Amino acid sequence: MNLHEYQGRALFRAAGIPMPDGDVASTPSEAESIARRVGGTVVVKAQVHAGGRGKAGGVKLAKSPAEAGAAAEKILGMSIKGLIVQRVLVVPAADIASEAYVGLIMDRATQRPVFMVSPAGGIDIEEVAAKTPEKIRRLAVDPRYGLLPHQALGLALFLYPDIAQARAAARIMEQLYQVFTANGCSLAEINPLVTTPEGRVVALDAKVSIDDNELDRRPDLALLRDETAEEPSEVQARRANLTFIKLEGNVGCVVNGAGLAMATMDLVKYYGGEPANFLDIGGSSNPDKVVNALRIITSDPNVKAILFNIFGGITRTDDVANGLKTALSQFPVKVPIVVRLTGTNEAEAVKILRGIGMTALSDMDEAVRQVVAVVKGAA
Amino acid sequence: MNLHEYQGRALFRAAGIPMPDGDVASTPSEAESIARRVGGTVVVKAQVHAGGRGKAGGVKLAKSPAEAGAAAEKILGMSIKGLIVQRVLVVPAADIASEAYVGLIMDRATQRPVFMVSPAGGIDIEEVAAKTPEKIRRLAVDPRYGLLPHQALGLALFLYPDIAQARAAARIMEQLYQVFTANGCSLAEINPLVTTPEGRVVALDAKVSIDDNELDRRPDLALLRDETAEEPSEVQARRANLTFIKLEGNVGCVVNGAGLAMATMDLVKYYGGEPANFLDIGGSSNPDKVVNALRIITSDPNVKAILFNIFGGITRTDDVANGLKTALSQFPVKVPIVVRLTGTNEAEAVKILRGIGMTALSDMDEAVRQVVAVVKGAA
Amino acid sequence: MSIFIDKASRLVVQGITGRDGSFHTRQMLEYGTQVVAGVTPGKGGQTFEGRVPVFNTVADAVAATGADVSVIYVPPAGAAGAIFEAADAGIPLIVCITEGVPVMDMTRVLPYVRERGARLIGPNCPGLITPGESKVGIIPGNICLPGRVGLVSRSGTLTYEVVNHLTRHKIGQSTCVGIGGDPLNGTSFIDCLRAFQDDPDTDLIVMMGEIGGTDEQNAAAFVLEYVTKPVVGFIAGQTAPPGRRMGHAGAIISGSSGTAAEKIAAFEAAKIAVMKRPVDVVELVQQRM
Amino acid sequence: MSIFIDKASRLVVQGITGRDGSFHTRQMLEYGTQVVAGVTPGKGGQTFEGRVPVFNTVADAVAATGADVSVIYVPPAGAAGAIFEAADAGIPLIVCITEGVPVMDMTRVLPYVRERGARLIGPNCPGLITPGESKVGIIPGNICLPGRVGLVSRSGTLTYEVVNHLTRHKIGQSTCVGIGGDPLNGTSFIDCLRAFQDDPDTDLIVMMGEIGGTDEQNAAAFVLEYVTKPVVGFIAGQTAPPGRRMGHAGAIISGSSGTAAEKIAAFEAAKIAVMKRPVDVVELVQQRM
Repeated sequence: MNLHEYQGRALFRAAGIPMPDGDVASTPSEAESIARRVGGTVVVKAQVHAGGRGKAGGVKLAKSPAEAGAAAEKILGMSIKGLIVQRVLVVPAADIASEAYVGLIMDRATQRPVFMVSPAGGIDIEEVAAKTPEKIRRLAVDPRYGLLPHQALGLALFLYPDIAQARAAARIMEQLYQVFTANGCSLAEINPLVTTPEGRVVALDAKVSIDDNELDRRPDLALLRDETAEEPSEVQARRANLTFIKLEGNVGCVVNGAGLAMATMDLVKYYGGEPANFLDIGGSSNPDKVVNALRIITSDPNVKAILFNIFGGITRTDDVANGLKTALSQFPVKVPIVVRLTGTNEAEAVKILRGIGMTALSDMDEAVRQVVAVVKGAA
Repeated sequence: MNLHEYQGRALFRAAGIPMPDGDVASTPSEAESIARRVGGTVVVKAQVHAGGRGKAGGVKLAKSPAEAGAAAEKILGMSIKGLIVQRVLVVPAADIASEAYVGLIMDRATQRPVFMVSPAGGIDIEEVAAKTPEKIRRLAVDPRYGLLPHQALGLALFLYPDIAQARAAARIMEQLYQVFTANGCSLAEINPLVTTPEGRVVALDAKVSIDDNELDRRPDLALLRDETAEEPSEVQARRANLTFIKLEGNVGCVVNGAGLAMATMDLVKYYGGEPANFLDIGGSSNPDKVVNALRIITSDPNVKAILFNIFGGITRTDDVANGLKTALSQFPVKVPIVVRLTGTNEAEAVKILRGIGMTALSDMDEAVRQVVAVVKGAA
Repeated sequence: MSIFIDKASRLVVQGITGRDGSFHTRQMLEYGTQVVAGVTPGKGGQTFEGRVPVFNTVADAVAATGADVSVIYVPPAGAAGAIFEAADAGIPLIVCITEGVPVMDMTRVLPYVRERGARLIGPNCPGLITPGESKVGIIPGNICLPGRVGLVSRSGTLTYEVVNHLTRHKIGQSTCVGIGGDPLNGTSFIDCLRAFQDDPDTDLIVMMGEIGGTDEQNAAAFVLEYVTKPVVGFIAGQTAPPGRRMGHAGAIISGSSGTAAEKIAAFEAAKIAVMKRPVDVVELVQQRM
Repeated sequence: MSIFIDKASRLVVQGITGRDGSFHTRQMLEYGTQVVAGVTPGKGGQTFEGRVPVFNTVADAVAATGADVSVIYVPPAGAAGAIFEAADAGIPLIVCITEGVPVMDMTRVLPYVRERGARLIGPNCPGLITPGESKVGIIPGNICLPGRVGLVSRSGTLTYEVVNHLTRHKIGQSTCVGIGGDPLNGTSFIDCLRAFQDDPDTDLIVMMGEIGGTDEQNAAAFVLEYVTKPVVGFIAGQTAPPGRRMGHAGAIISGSSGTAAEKIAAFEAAKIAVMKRPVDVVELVQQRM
C-alpha cells in the first residue's frame, strides 16, 4: 500500500526526521490558511499516487497565502496519470544548497532492508543508477542488529564531506530505519534530502509503501488507505478479499491462484485474445467470492466474455459452481461464460453446472481457445 | 545499582506488568492515606536493600488505614541488617492461590540474559536450586532476536498447566524482558508471581539491579540511586570516582587497579594484617583522587595505618606523590603511611616524597610487611 | 528416491486443530504421510482423529515422537513465531503454508532458521510431495504419480496444472516442491535445482517461474554452472502490465530486472527449454527423457 | 613466536585523536608497534605525529593500509559502535581498552564479532604485548622482556606486578594478554590457554584470575583436558567479602560459584601451581621451566 506524501511525512516527523512545517488541504481556502500560518513562500503539491507530479503541473510555488489558494484551486481536481487530485500539501519553500537521495527498500536478493543513497538527489534514482552508478552506494542492514552507527555514518559521509552534516544525515538514516521496521515498510524514501544554505539537513519529500501483509495487525496503518485514489473496481475487489487488477482487454478471467491467473492471461493472449483483468479468488472456496468476482467483472463494459479457470486443490470446484449458480440467480450476466474446472469435487461441480444448463471443460487450452473464439465471434 | 522495590515496581508497571495498586510512604500518615485509598487489607513493606525483610519484621499486614499507619510507625526507622528503613511500600494484600518465581539475570557463561523460572515461588530461589533443582527451568535469550513467543510460552507452561494463565505469564515474561533490556539491568526478578483465586496472574514483588555502566547514558536511572541507603563513605567515594568498599580491618589501602587492590588486601591478610577497605583509584592519575581517597580512609576511626600500593602504567606515580603531598598539606593524617610505588615517572615520585620527608618502597611484599608491622606495633 | 521428504519423514503439524490444519492433516494422513504429532498450545494431551497425539509445544512433540519435518497452518500473526519454534526445537525441514506473513517478520525468521542449519520452504507455498511416499502441505495427491521428473515452482495451482499434464501422460515425479511466491522465502529455485541435480532418482527438472525479482535469472545462471540434467521452464506473467502487483504471489516488476521477457531470455541462454503454454511441458519433457 | 600479535601486526587506533588514544599511540609507536592508521570521524586526511594517517572510518583505514589489528580508546558510549565498525571492516583482532562499556551493548557485540570470525579482547582490558615485537594497548613496555612464558590475566596492574617480577628475574614472556574483568568479554582464559598451548615458542603459562564468575573453573577443566605445558596460577580476592562488588573488575561472587577458595581448589585439581603471593610467580615458574 502506497502512502501519500502527507501521510509519509507524518510518520517521518513522528520519528524525529527534520522536515519543513506544513499541512494537507482539500480546499483552496484551507491551503490559503496553511500558507498564512507557515508564512513566506510555500510549495503547493498535489497528493496523488503517481510520479512526475512536477511535470504534470501538480507542484506550484506560491509567494503569498492568496497565491497558495489560487495554486490549490488549479491543482485540486486536476487529473495526473488518470488520478484526480483530492488533496494538496502546503509546505514552506526551502532554500536548497544541495540535494541528495536516501532510500530504504526491502530487498529480495539479500532478504534484508537495503539502503540506497546518492549525493545526486532530486531526480529519479533509476536515472542516476543508469547514468552514474558510481554515485550510488548500497548497504544491506542485518535486521538482527539494526542499522549500526558506523554504517549510518559511512553512508552519510558518502553524501556529505562535512562531519556535522554527515552526523545529521546519519541520524536521519537511523530514524528512517526506525520508520521502516516499525511500520512494516517495503519502501521508505527521501528524495530530496537537502542541505540549506545555513548547513541544516532537511527531508523535503516522503515516499512510503507499506507491506500489505502488515495491515491486519496494524489497523492504524490500514486506516491510511485512500480508496478515493484507487480504481473503484479494485477497491470493491479488495473488500471482497479478491486480488483484482483491471486491464484493457475484453476477456474477463476468474482464476484461483496468482500463478495460474497470470498463466491464464498469457494463454488468452497466446490464442489471440486480450484479458480484461487479473483476478485471483484465492485458496478458500467461499461461493460468495465467485458472486463478488462476477459482479466486479460484469461491471466492466469492455468485457465480452468471461472465462473461469479453476484447478481445485483446497478450492472445491463444487463451491465455485455453486457460486456461479447463485450469481446467475442474483443478477443477469449478459456475456457468454466459459467454464473450465478440474480437481477437488469435479463430478459434483459438473452436475451443478449441468443443472443450470452450463457445460464445463476440463482442459485449460480448450477453454481459452473457446472463450477467445466467442469474443472474436462477438466482435 | 540496586533499586528499591517501589522503584522496580514503577518500571514493571510502566511496562504493563500487572501488579497491585499502592504507593510508597515515608511517614505513618502517608501510609495511612495510601491504605485508605487502595482500601481493604494492605501490606506495609520496608524499602531497604536487604533480603529477609519479612523475618526481620519489616513486612506487616494491616486491616485498616489506622493499622497501616501503626505498622508504618513501627517499620520506619527500624534497622534491617544495619540499614535504617526510610520508606515503606503500602499495597493491597492479595489473595494468593499459587506462588511462582520468575527471574532474569545477565549471565556471564552464556553471555546472554537468562530466564530462571520455578513453580516454587515466594521463597529463596537459591534454596529451590539446592533442594529441588528439577523445579527450576532456565532459558538463555539470544539478544539478537529477543525473547521469542514460543520461548515465553514454553517457560510459562512450566509454571502453569492452564493455557490462559500460561499466556498471561508469557506476556509478563515478555514485559520483564523489555524492562531488562530497555534499562540495562543485571537482574530483574518477580518473587512471587502469584495466581489469585479468580485465576489472574499478578506480580507481587519487584527486584531490579541496573548495570552501573548504564547510568552515564541514562540520567533518569541514575536519579533512582538512594544514597541514604548506602554506607556514607562509599557514597563519598563514588562521587569522587573512586571504587571503595568499607571492611572491618585497620589497614587502609590505596591501590590502582581492582585486581591489584584485591591482591594487596590478600597480601595484608597473608602477613597477618586486616584490610580496612578495598579502594581502587582507577587508571587516571588525577592527584585529587588521592586527596579524596585519603580523606575517606582517614575518616574511618579503625584505620591504624595506610598503605599505598601503586604500579604506574597509565597512572603516573608522580601524580600520586603529588596528591599525597597535597593531602598532607590540607588535613592532618594521624596514622603512619607506607608507600610503595613503581613504574611510570617513579624517580620523580620518589623525589617528591623525599621533599616531604617520606620514603618510598618499590617492593609490594616489603611494603605490606612494613605496614602490618606498624599496625601490630601500634596495637 | 526424492528430495527433502520421503516415506521415512515424520511430520508434526503446527496448528493441527485449526480449520486449515485439521482439513489438510486428514488429507495427508489419507495420502500415507507419517503424521506423528500435532501442536496446539493448550491442547496438549488430546488426540487428533483418534491417532495423532497433540502437544503444547513443538519441543514436546519432537521429544515424544522424533518428528523431523514440520508443516505450519497457523494464521499469519503467529506464523513467524511457529517457524521460530520449529527451528528452535531442532526440526531440520519446516514447511510454512500460511499466506500473508508480514515480510518484516521474515527478515528475522530467515537468519534464525539458517543459523540452526534448518531448511524453510515457504511461507505462502503449497508445500511439497514425493508421490507415493509423503505429502507435506496442500498439493493434491491424486494428480501426482511416482516417477523421475523433479518439479519446482513459485506458484500453487499453476503447479497442479503442470503436474496434472505430466501425470496424464504417465510422466511421474520424484518430488514436486512449491517454494512460494513471497518476496522473502526460505528455499530458492537454486536450492531445489541443486537437490534435484544431486538426486540420483531425478532425471529431468521442471522449473515454474513468475515475473518479479531475479530468482529465475539467478537460477538460470546456476543451471549453466552446475546442472547437467535437462531443465524445462515456464514464466507466468508475460502479459502482466509493468509496475502492478499481481496478487499475493508478490510478483512485482521492479525496474528492468523482473520482466517475463528478461527471464525467458535468461532461461534460453542457460539452454532451459521454455514452454509457451503449460501444456507444452509434456512434449518438452518427453523429448528430453 | 607469540600469540595474537607479532612484529608483522598492522595496527589501526580507533579514537587516535582523543586524550587516551593519542597518549598511548605515542607509547605504542615508541615501543615499535606498527601503527599504520588512526580513525576519528571528521578528521580523515589529517596525520598523527607526522607519521600516522587518520581516516574517517575503519573501512577506509583498512582499504588504505591493510590494518589487521584494531585498538579502541573511544569513550564508553561509543565503544560498542567502534567494535561493530572494526568487525564490519574485516579486522580479525580487535582490542577494546575502554572501561565502563554497558553490558547490554556487549550482548549484541559479542555474537556480531563471532559471526565474522574475529577475536575481541576486552573490553575494559589493558590489551596485550609481545615483548620486543608489538604492544597493543596500555601494558607498560619497559617491564616486559622477550622470552617463553605466556601470561593471561583478568586484571591490569596486577599483571604488571607479576610481569615485573618475572622480568627482574630474567624470565621473559612470549605474549602477555590482559583479557579484562568485565562480566561479558570477548576472549576467555580458555581461548588464551589454547593459543599458548599451540604456540611452539611458549613453554609455560601463567594465569592470573579473580573472584567472581566461573571462568577460572572452566579454564582449570580445560587445562586438565588439553594443556600439557606447565601452568602457574593466582586468584585475587581471597579476602574479599562475599556478595560485594570489588570495583570495575566485575568481581561479583554469585552464589557458591565464584569464591577464591573454589577457584583455587579447581586450579589445584588441574595440577596448576598456585601462587600464594604475586612474588611466588618467580619460584614456581623457575621450578617448571
